[in-house]
Amino acid sequence: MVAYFTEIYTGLMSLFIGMGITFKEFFKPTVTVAYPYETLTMSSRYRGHIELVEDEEGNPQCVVCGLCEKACPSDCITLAGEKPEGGKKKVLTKYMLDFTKCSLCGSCVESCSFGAIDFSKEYNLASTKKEDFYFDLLKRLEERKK
Amino acid sequence: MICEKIQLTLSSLFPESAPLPPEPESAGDEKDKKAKSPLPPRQDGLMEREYLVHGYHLDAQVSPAQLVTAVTMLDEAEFFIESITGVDWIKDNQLEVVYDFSRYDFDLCRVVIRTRIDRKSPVVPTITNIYPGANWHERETHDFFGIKFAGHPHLIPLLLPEDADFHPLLKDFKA
Amino acid sequence: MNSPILLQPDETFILNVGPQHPATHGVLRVKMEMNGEYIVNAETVIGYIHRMHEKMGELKTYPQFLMNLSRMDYLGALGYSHGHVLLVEKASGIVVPERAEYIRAIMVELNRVASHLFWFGAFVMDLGGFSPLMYALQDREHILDMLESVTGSRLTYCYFRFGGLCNDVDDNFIKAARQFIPRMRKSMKKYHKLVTGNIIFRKRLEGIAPLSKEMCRKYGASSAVARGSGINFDVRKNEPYSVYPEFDFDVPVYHECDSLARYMVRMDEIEQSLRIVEQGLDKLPGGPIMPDKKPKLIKPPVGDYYQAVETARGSFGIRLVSDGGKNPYRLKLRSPTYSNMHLFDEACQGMMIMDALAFMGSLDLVIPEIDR
Amino acid sequence: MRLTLLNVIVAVVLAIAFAALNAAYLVWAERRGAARIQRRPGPNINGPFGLLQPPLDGIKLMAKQLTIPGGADKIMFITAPVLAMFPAIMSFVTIPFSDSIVAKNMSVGVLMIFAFASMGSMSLLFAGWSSRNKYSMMSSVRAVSQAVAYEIPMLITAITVVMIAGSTDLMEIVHQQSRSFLHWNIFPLLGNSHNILMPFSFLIFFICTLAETNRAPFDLGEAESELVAGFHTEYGSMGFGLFFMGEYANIVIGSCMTTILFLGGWGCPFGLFPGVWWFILKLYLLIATFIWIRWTFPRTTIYGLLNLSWKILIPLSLFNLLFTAGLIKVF
Repeated sequence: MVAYFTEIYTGLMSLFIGMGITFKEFFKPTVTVAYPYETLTMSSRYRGHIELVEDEEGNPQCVVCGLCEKACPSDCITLAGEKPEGGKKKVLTKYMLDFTKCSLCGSCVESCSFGAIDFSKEYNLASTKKEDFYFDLLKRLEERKK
Repeated sequence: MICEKIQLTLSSLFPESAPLPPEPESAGDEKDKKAKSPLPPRQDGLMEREYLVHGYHLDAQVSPAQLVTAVTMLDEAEFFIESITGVDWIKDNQLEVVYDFSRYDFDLCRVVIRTRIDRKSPVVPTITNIYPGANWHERETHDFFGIKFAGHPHLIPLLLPEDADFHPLLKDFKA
Repeated sequence: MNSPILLQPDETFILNVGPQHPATHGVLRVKMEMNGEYIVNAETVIGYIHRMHEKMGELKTYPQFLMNLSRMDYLGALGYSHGHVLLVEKASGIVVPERAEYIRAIMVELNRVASHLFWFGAFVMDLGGFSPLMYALQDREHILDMLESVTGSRLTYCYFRFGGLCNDVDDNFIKAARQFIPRMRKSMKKYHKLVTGNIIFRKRLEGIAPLSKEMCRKYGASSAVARGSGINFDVRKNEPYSVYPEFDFDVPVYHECDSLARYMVRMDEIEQSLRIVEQGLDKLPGGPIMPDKKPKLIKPPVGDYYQAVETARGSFGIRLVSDGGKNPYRLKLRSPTYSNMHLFDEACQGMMIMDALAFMGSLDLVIPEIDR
Repeated sequence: MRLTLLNVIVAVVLAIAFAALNAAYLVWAERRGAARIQRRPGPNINGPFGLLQPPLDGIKLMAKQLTIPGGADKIMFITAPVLAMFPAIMSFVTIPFSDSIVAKNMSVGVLMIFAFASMGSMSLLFAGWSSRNKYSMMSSVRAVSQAVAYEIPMLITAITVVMIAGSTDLMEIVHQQSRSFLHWNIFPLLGNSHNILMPFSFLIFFICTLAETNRAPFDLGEAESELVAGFHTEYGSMGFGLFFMGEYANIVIGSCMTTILFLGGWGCPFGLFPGVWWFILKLYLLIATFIWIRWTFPRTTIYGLLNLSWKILIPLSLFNLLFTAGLIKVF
């Protein structure tokens, strides 16, 4: 009989303690960010899709060695380059990123010994079309230059 | 302690042969030579392994007929089943079933039981009646390698679709 | 509840729980043969999110497979990566700098706390309480912020490398982690008051779904499922790897064998993980995070290697059969919840459906990790 | 007040309007309250403070197609949501909000409200049974056993109050408590009974109200993590909307009853600003508690629920009934 009433008592008390906690939480400020009205800045190491890095003159630093292409686990990267007449170094003519397959592992960035690619901070990537995720990074670079 | 004990018990399965010498560890320069002349398939027998290198202590290759006996020995010594998997040795025309066992207590001893079967008719006895937990592992191995576990109560595809008739982890599988 | 009921086989019906069901946390399906509210028989059907990671492991080179491990278990991703890098380092004899190992341990433990927090919230939500999930997610968010500041991603990290890490931690991280620990401890007190002490919660879990030691052994259960059944088994203690022997922490073991014991184990584990993080931050040595000498191409010598690690969900084993090439010959991933989930079919017989689903929650399932 | 046709129509229209408005804005309140408890903002986009959310939700629900699952019992399937709403609205007719605001006061008001309240479980049974869905069926079976279990202690507690007041007339019950707030039935010392157990009676009645209205932690009929959505799994469109509104209307009725039976109706403490707002204030405080409880506790089990009723609530309320009867005899 005593156990019966103790259980009722302790049970009720535990319920009131729980309600006390939610009551306190009720008056605390909200912690959420009202996306898309407010946005947070991404941390400096945030890994978005890759982006070509330009040198001082605004040309891609890429030397078309193709290491990133090989390092990629999912074959997202296709690049091509050609030697301009009279030039010593290869010049990048095409750099395609198939972002539909990319899993943002960063193998490409690590494999690059010339610092020619880097992660972007872009995360607002939503589209209803698959084609929107085939990025022409060279074109993006030129657009950025403007 | 338990390792020696179980080694003794397991070695009773191989009365005629002395314990195999540990496989020569391939050093860097030997590697190329080995790749050219593949070793013959491993013979049945018990082997002690360097734990720090391989991650387990005992490695026993038994014949499919001995499998249930060997697993019963481990069950009696209170080992728990870690996993079952297969390896396709296509060059030897053999399939290998690998059983991992370990212990809950601090008497660390990892035991690997393997058995090799012909690729054409891959049948091994089931151990589900000893370890009910082997059920899914065996089904999974059946999915991936097509190895039949004789006496398994419910050998239908588990991870693959219900109507799957392919075995993706076989080396000659082409998607 | 567990009273023997007269089972009339001709009066049962099949209830299909899943693949889309709120309690199955993903695409798990359980075919339950029911007699009223009681389960007569259950058959778990998995494989709805099977991705054949093992074949991918065979087709990709060692470094290319790194990121797959974090896709296995999206809540405790770093633990799985840890197993993978340890295995390949062991096989190919790469020595990891001490600092890297410490950072790995800190990260894995933080990730474990995050995973347990999510489990805690989801588990209470399975039982019908929604607010604890939100509180747990708030705390988890701090961990994810910290991990993001170091690794660059919030969920599917690709942080560990063979031989070390891809990024070093900075002072901001250390400061944030130090601030986080007392905050988390305060939150734990709140959770215990709000949830653990709650009579409804206790009544739902006490004595439900007892799992005997023998059953755990026969199924190869690990993590809280084993430790809630009185088995003192934690790979970090039983089979020390990495720098875990340097840390002073306990393995919580409960002998009640019921769902509440499994819950208590995980809640206590959060505290133990915090202790490890604390000690790791104190002891964190300086030095490089990648070894000076590292083979350019990872080609482990011919052989058969096994590595077990304690992830948030239990003993994760990874077996590598190498033929000396740049791809693994065979890569087997032994996922802990695969074994834990397997228990469910047998253990839930005779249970009521709501207890069975609470029991399922206490197993801490992550379906992609079962299906691989 | 003479009962004329016009009176009845006005009363019913007002009752429907009150119930619908309450249902709509209680959803908003619940969502906002839950969000605050969980430290989120809640619906705040549509209109100021998200106040336009409920009408927009209503429009969305009405615009949807009402689907009837194949093989379902059509008549029962369509009747069920109506049955969920109908008794709640009927109950409003006899609830006295103040001295003058009552559609039709009846001398058997308590009985009428409980009679209508027990019809609520009929709608759950109809919905679950006719949906041809195993989850719905299990849910309806649960709902009925729950209703049976909780109506008993609820009625016993109500009878205790009726004994103290000596009347089943809701007006009369409130008048009995109207002298000062120490005369309210929840407070033991003054008033008719001097019964020190009345706070427990209040608690029992409150718990039973929670269970009767299928609110958390007793929302076993809905049990979204087990039975998907329980009895209304197969309902979409306004069918679901009616169930939703019915649930909130029932909460309002339950809180009204608690206010009238235990908290002195529109009676005010210390004679401050007497009027209908006291009733409204008490009513919404109780509803806030409903919401607060829902977002704090996990759900009980079906056997835990039945154990609570048969092993704790029924014996205690029976004891209280006898105790009160003794006290009334003595004083």
